Amino acid sequence: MTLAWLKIMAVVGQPTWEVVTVADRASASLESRWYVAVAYMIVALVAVAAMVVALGMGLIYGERKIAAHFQCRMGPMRVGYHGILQSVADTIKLLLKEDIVPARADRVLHLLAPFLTLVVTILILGVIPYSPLMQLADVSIGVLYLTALSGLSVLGLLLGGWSSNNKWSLLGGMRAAAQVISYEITATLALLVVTMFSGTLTLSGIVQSQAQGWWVWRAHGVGVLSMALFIVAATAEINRTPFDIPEGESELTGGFHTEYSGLRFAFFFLAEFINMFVVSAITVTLFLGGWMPFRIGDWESFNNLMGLIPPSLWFFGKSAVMVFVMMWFRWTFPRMRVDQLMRLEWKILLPLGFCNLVVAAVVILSKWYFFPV
Amino acid sequence: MSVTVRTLDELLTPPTAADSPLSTQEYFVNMGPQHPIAHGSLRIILLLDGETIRKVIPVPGYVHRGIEKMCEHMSYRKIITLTDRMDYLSALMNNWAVARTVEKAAGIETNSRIETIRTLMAELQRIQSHALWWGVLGMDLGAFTAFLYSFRDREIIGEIFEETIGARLTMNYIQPGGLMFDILPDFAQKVKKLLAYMRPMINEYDTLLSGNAILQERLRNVGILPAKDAVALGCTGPVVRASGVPYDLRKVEPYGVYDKAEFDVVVGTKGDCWDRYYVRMEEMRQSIRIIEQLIDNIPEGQYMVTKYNARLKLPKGRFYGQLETARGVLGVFIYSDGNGDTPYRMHFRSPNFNNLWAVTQIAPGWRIADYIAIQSSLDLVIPDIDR
Amino acid sequence: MGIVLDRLPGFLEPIPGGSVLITSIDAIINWSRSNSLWPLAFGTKCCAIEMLMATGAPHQDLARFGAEVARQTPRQADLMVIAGAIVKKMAMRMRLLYEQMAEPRYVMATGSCAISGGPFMYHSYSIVRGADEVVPVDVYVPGCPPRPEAFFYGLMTLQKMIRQGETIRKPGIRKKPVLAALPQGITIDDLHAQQQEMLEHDNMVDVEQAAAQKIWATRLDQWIPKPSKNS
Amino acid sequence: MDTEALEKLVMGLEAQCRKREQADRAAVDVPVSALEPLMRKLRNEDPLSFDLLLDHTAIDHIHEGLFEMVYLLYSTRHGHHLMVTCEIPRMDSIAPTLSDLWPIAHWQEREVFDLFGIGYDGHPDLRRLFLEDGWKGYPLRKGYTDPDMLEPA
Repeated sequence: MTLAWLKIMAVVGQPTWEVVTVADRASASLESRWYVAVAYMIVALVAVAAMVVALGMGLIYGERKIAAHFQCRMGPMRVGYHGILQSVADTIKLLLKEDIVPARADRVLHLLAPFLTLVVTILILGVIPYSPLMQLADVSIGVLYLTALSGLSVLGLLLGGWSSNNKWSLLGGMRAAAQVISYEITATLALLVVTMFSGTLTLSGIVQSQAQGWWVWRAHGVGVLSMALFIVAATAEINRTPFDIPEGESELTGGFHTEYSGLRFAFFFLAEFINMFVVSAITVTLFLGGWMPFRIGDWESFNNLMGLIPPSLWFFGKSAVMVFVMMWFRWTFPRMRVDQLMRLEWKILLPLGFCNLVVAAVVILSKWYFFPV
Repeated sequence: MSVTVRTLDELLTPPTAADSPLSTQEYFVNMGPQHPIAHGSLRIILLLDGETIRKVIPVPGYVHRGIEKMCEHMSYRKIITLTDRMDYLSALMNNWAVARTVEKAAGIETNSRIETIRTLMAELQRIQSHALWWGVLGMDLGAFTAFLYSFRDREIIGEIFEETIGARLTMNYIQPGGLMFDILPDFAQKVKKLLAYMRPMINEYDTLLSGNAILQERLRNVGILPAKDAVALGCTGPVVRASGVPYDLRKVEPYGVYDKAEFDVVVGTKGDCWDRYYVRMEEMRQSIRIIEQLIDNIPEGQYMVTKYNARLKLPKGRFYGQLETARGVLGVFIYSDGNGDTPYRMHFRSPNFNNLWAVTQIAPGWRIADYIAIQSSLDLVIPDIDR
Repeated sequence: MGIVLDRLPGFLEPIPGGSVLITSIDAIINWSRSNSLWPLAFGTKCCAIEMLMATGAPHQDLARFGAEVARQTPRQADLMVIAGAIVKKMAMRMRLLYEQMAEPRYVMATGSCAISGGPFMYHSYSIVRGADEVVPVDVYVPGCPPRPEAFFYGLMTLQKMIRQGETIRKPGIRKKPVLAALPQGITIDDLHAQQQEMLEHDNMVDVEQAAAQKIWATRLDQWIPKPSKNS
Repeated sequence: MDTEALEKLVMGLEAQCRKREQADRAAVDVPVSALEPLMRKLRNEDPLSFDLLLDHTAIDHIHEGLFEMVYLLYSTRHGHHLMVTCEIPRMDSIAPTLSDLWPIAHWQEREVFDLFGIGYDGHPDLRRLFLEDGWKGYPLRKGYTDPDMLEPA
């Protein structure tokens, strides 16, 4: 099986993106050699696990350094060169902390909660198209799969909050439930707009549909508004400032993960950062053209030049920009109050989402967007 | 005349189960001695119904070292060191309050150089204290960056204090009868450089936090304290001025050289958290105005009128002196029995002690997140409550 | 002792020639523990401003040591910085907080109030003279309030103690608590002894006269000529 | 209004109150029975209208065997100060509460009760303020001895 990538490089000009996922290769080789399929599965699992750990450490280190430079200080410097090994030290220390389960806590749910949040994140990581060749599985109901899973993550917070037998964490859990469930509607509406434009639910199909241009500027006003709606709703869904009321430090002393210590707290901590990457990856896939290089209509030489940069670099570059924007939010905005948060969702974002949906339908039917198909 | 003495545990008996199946049961929550909102050790017990507060029971005393008992064994010069540890964010003004009361009682006359330097130092400390309040308010409401910016500016003022006084926090600088050290020759030039740096910084504070829609929503008409209640609740300082009462000792009973400097008292209208926020931000600018007018012509003269270890003989009687610290009126009540320089009884009217009680009247009806905004807008320093 | 350690295979037990393996694992674990000390935000008095806030400020950045993640809950903190005086009413709650912290936990008593009651040593009915009467203290940082640089010196001393002292098999063992800012020779026991002796036998009020007899006083006089009376 | 005129006006309100010497401001002394009505007049009468109870504390005269309670009043409208003192015997020291006149008195009276042991009749919530509920004795009394208090002399 020659690498699709070489074939693409041979053809200069308008490269045709032929998407081959690990799942396709595994199923293709299933009949003749079953062990090759198993090998593909193991490679996929190891890849996701390594990605979670590497991304987690990288993002934690990145957040601490970026936050430090936002605040005119230096951030971790003494652990390794410029503090690079800081997350390694944190992780090993968290591994070896004493593991405390509160006395009258509901033991099973208390132990289950951190894994639930992390499992949901890993499931979403498996679907995202990093590049035409690096996609683990192209689920036919891609966008529906994403919204369903992001709804599941609230269970972990709720279980964690309720089961640690602590008033503060109960309050944190309740707030998390209210917030994540209500902000899912706006996120789903924003995703619906893109599926209407691209016509398919599969994520690679959506990325392919942005060959002429990314949805954010190709669908002019509607695209920009739905991207804005999605960023706000997604930040609320992963509990990052200005929506971090479930674990508002200064109010609830620790919110739902007050009673967690050591490795279990590390899972919550890791899940929060991987969620940040997941949300920016989804934004990039749907609005900023995934691994599709930046192209302007018929400027041949410009498009060829852009085509030279490998697609995975495009993807990770764009999501790095989105992650930076989320960190920027965290270190500038204060925290909202619970009822203001609810009012913002139900009275402002929801009507905006519905109007946006209707306008998108009109724009699509009358083909008022750039390069209508 | 019968007196019933109750204990805290009687108060904390959990209320009976909810009367109707639908209504939720109220429960007690401990914003205990170790809580991010209590910058120190103040325990606040909230009776909550869901997230709305029904009752607030403040329980101070976790930093009560019995300063007033210690004052009965120490001479006035030693008491000055204790006052630094009460409201450590306006340590100089605490020293000045005790020094001023003792000087008035003992009849010591200080010259204009001492008074000018005292006023300058007090105003510098007021800017430093309000800057810390602003940073901590930002941190409590979630904008952690504000905390770092405020400390970056506090350090610069701290350097000026360190050069002239030798200490960053517990100053022990203003003694009855003058000052411990004279100011350095380049003091005025350094302060001018600081003011040139600080004035745009306060505008930067505004752009970072004040203009933020989320902060405005969190602070506007939250925790309203009407003017009549503010005075009845004994609140003083920015808290009462935010409710519209122009009660500022620097104008009402001018001391030091405040009558020479021309500045205006910042008064709020509604008395909500936003007014308390706005009043303190404006007070920082007024303090800069005061310092600018005084910094150029610091009169010459001795910096210490009496000798250091001269015994201060106070006549028999009750003396009460007060001045405006960054948080309100600090009063020093001395009853001396006339022999020796240790007071028979010394009592501090602490501004935070009286401002704290307003929380029990403002907070019921609001939510936990509002309680955070209310308490950090009151700008409490806990060791000043417990003494 | 942590999920990982409970299930680690037996090679940590003393096997012949296994010392190199053990010490290398010790080194990594101690390195990671010393470089990620998350302080518990527990300040009672004015030291809180200097120790917890000013050290985290841009000028003296605690984040350089990886310790700026100040956890509010004792569960996730592993360094308890006692910043300020401990009062009888607070002592029991401080002990409770110490018990709630997860095991490899360290305590730093910063400020003379936390070391020995500080300015409130005499005539105060409600002060606890020294936090080491309530919780086992690892490092003392004297000063009232100590400068942020003194706090960093204490932190680095604690990091050195962690790197040298602790073995994962016997977590309880630690180096003797050392007074961060004093020269190597003097340890806390000498200070306690001197303090006890001064309280019980000498029981003196005239501090200058008492100071003049102390050994370090004589050395100071040689270096710094006594200022003339009327300067 | 200077101190003499103020004292004359206040003494006109209450028959039993006398001038308090040795004070640096207008000061009036009044027996316990007449304390509450005088305070009510001081707060509500128009020419005086002392609406701010600045401070309330007590002095323990152990030799004369009595507590002296000190109230410092201030009027934000007219800007004058007044000190009202009232002596009660040390043994059964009970005083009327002023918490319905000035709500802050509720809080200041609890502090004086906690440190002096003066009970307040009619106080809505008389509890110890700073010290633990089970603390024996009242620290600010002159004769108070505590095993933990280190006395250098």
